[in-house]
Amino acid sequence: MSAAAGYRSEELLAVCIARLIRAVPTRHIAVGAASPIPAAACWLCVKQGDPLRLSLLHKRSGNPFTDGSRELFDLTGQGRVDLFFLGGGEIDGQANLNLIGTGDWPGTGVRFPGSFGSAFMYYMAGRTILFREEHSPRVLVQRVAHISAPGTSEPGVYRRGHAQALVTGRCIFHFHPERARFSLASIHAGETLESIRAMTGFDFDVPDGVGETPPPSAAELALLQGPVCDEMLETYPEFCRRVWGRSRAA
Amino acid sequence: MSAAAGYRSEELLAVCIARLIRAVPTRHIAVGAASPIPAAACWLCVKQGDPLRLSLLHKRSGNPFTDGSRELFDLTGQGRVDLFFLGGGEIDGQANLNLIGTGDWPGTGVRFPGSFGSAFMYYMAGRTILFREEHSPRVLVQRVAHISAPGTSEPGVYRRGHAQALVTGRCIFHFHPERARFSLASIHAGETLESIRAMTGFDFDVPDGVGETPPPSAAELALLQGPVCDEMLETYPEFCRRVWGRSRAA
Amino acid sequence: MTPISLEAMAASIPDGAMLAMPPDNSLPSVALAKALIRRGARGLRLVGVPISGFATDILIGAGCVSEVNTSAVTLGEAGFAPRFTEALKAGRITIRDATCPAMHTMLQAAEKGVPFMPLRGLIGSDILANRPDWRVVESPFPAPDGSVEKITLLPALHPDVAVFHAAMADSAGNVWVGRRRECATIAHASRRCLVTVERVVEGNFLEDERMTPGAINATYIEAVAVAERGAQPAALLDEYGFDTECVLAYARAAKTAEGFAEWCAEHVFGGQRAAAE
Amino acid sequence: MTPISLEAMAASIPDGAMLAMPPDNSLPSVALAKALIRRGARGLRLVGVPISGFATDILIGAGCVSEVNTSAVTLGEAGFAPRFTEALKAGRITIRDATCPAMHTMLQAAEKGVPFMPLRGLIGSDILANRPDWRVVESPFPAPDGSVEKITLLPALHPDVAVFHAAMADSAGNVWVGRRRECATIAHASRRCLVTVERVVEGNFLEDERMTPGAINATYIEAVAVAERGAQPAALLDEYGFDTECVLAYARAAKTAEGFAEWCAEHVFGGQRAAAE
Repeated sequence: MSAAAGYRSEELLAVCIARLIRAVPTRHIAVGAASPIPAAACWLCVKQGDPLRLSLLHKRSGNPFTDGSRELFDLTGQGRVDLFFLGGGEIDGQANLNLIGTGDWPGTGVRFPGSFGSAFMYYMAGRTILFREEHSPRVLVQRVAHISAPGTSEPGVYRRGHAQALVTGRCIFHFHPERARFSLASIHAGETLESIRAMTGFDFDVPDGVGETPPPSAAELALLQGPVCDEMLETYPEFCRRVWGRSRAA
Repeated sequence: MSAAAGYRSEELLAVCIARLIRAVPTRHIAVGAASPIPAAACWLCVKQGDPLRLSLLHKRSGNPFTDGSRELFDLTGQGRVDLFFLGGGEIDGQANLNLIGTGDWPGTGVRFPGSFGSAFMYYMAGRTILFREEHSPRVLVQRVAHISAPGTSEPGVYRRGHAQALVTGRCIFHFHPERARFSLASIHAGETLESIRAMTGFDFDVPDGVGETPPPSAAELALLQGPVCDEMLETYPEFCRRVWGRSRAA
Repeated sequence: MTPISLEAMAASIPDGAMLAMPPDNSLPSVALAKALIRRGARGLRLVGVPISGFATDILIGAGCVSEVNTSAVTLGEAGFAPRFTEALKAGRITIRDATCPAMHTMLQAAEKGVPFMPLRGLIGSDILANRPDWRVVESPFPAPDGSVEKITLLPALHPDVAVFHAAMADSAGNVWVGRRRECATIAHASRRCLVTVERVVEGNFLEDERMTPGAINATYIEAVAVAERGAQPAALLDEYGFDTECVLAYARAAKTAEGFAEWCAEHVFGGQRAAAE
Repeated sequence: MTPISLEAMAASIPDGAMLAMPPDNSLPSVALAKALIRRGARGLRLVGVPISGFATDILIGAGCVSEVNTSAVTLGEAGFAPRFTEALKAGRITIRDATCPAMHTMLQAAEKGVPFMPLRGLIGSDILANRPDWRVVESPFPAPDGSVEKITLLPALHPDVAVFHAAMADSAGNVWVGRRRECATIAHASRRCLVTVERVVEGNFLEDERMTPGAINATYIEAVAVAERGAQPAALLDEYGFDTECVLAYARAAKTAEGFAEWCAEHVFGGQRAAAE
């Protein structure tokens, strides 16, 4: 499908995320151990000329952190991170994230790698874009088996931000923390409301006039395949090889 | 007096402190913003061959702290500092220290510079040697006007160490935290029990057989005037000029 | 400062010790992990700083580990850590799940000599529900909006041994870790600190204003052992990069116990014999 | 990164601002303190990191300061800080006395984005008795001997502006402070960070493994101004030493208000005119 459309799925998702970034004034984004697609989206914004500061946790040369690996969390605790990215082995309709596993605690069914910084970053970043390429009833569930990080918090718990949106391989949802529910925002080419419903384990709202996700423009694709890939080769060599067929010069 | 005896008062006091250091197994001494005499005592122990580690807060080149000025306090919190030095504008018979001032809080009579790290170091170092050259009823008082750091602590307060001794220009006292009292340990040449009593504002115990403080040996004096002074010239230029008439090469 | 041998360093770590080890982007001593496998260490309790990587997976695979206290165990781009996952399923190891800043906070509390430190976030997470050692309290200070804030206090974590791979040691026993200051934190927080290094250089980093900010004072360092390329397949600052091919090959091999055993025979035991020749 | 002028930097600090300033052994921006005197700043609230020195005394002498939150105000070997002492006696300034690790702890709490951090010591000191903003609680974790431990919680301290003098800034706006990491702490803890530097150099410290451990990321830095010998009479790392003669002369002059005024005319106002010629 994507190949026929003249772009790769990873490129569409990076463009979707870049548009969500640009929808809200954003000065500083931190990218943690997330998938390379959010990193590509951030670089796309930068290459489009946005005056964004990027702090890339896994960048090796020129890594922005000079106070050890705690600096990302301190920085976020200070309120200096406007946007962070998170995913999850399971994500439910209240935007709870499970990075632990299924079955009994601590993941006697499928065990995921672990929660990383999610149980802090999700509360303390200005907002979070959730990203998970796989959109299936096993990932997008009614209720996560275990909560690594909750989508909303009770009164009395300090919380600076919530999920802005959830981007998957099939659609984009927006999140509404006041009612702890997702609403469908746009549907990627080749999907329908019915196919989304069938592949989503949680209930969500469907506003009037939900349309198709606009495809990447030629300019966006050119940036992704050129200068964005250049920036990502060191940190994500596997991704760049797989998606763009490029390797780093020795 | 001291000049006639062939040594300077500062030299006697440094030697007194060095002997107190060596009286207890000591691996690591931190020296803060104290008088240069304790620093000279530490260097004397090192030059006498003790396998001591010295962390000198105010050393400029080769300063031991690479984690900022909090590292001294973190290090002490970890229990890695066996000995620290403190003084005080007032010191009382319970080893309470006043680095704040006299008169009402915060020192409407005489205002001292402030408490520095005393309200932490006095509890958390393995032990503390108190040092105050001036030995007079205005410094050694029955009860300090304000407590920067208390000589003993109530149960339930974490405390690792107490004062080992108080070294003054007239004598040496040992401190006994279990009864929160000083006892006279030795009397410097030229003083008597009566003169000490007259110049001390607090009560203290006098064990049998308190003798005269032994003078510095020729070897100790040679070390002080040579290699110890060499080590101190950068950090304490005024002191080295005044006591030993030496200045740093330009 | 006289370096000891890698095998002597491994021998000095008793079975059951709690080891703080940084992950693959932060100077892990893979060389010492391999030496611990060769000595047949058992019952090690590993602390992720703040997550765990390749070295943790091979130690688990070799049966050296009883417990992992960490925020994640991962091979990064090479995916899930296969021996960790298998051992957890089989019940051979216990995991105490945390979140990255909680690991940093518990280690910093030990560094500062305080019994606990607070951390925001956490409340509403099942991580907290499964950490009986963490305590939710009401902050005695009002929240920014004036209300009463609930917050979690985490106890100080004092590992028995901090283990990492530094670029260099100097004549005075100071080690240089550059920007990887989490290595300093675990050196400060742990009772002992054992460091493998690429090389030993003359001089004293603390006398050099350019070197001292990335140095850890010898005060904290019990012993140094030279292990060239001792972080591999992880990266070492600007000296060598992450060996993706090697980790991908490991991830494939270690899917089964047999594959892991073969990998170990070649890369843990064989490598040593080759190096000794 | 385009440096601004020293006078523009001073103008950007409003009257009444809370300024965190390191003391004489830790990269104070004496140059910016003098510029604040020239601009006639009023009501500044100074935070010692963790103590206060020469720059604090001249700002107090010039009437720029209403409050000092610190562990000590001292001229080191040159003795008591004369203008501080005089202003305190005259009731023109308020002092909030602390102890060094308490200052670090309050700033680190702000750095970590937590509302408070605990600190041992303190209990039984009149410092605590005079700090209604500090709270003694029972630790929910047992003391090493199993008993209930009383411990003090200190609130996060968020200065409005961190001010210090770095050796260098680079093209990207990062600054280099070497081992003086307390400057990084106040940069992290404060809402704004203004830095004077000896010089601006080409390149990016974060790309250089040797420079990056002593660098503070431009993320935290609002502006840089070039001020050669801007820490003087305090020292700057290995670049220049502490000018004992200068501070002794100051201490003698500043014993009286008249002497201080003459010193200021020469060293604060005169120096500027001379430099402008």
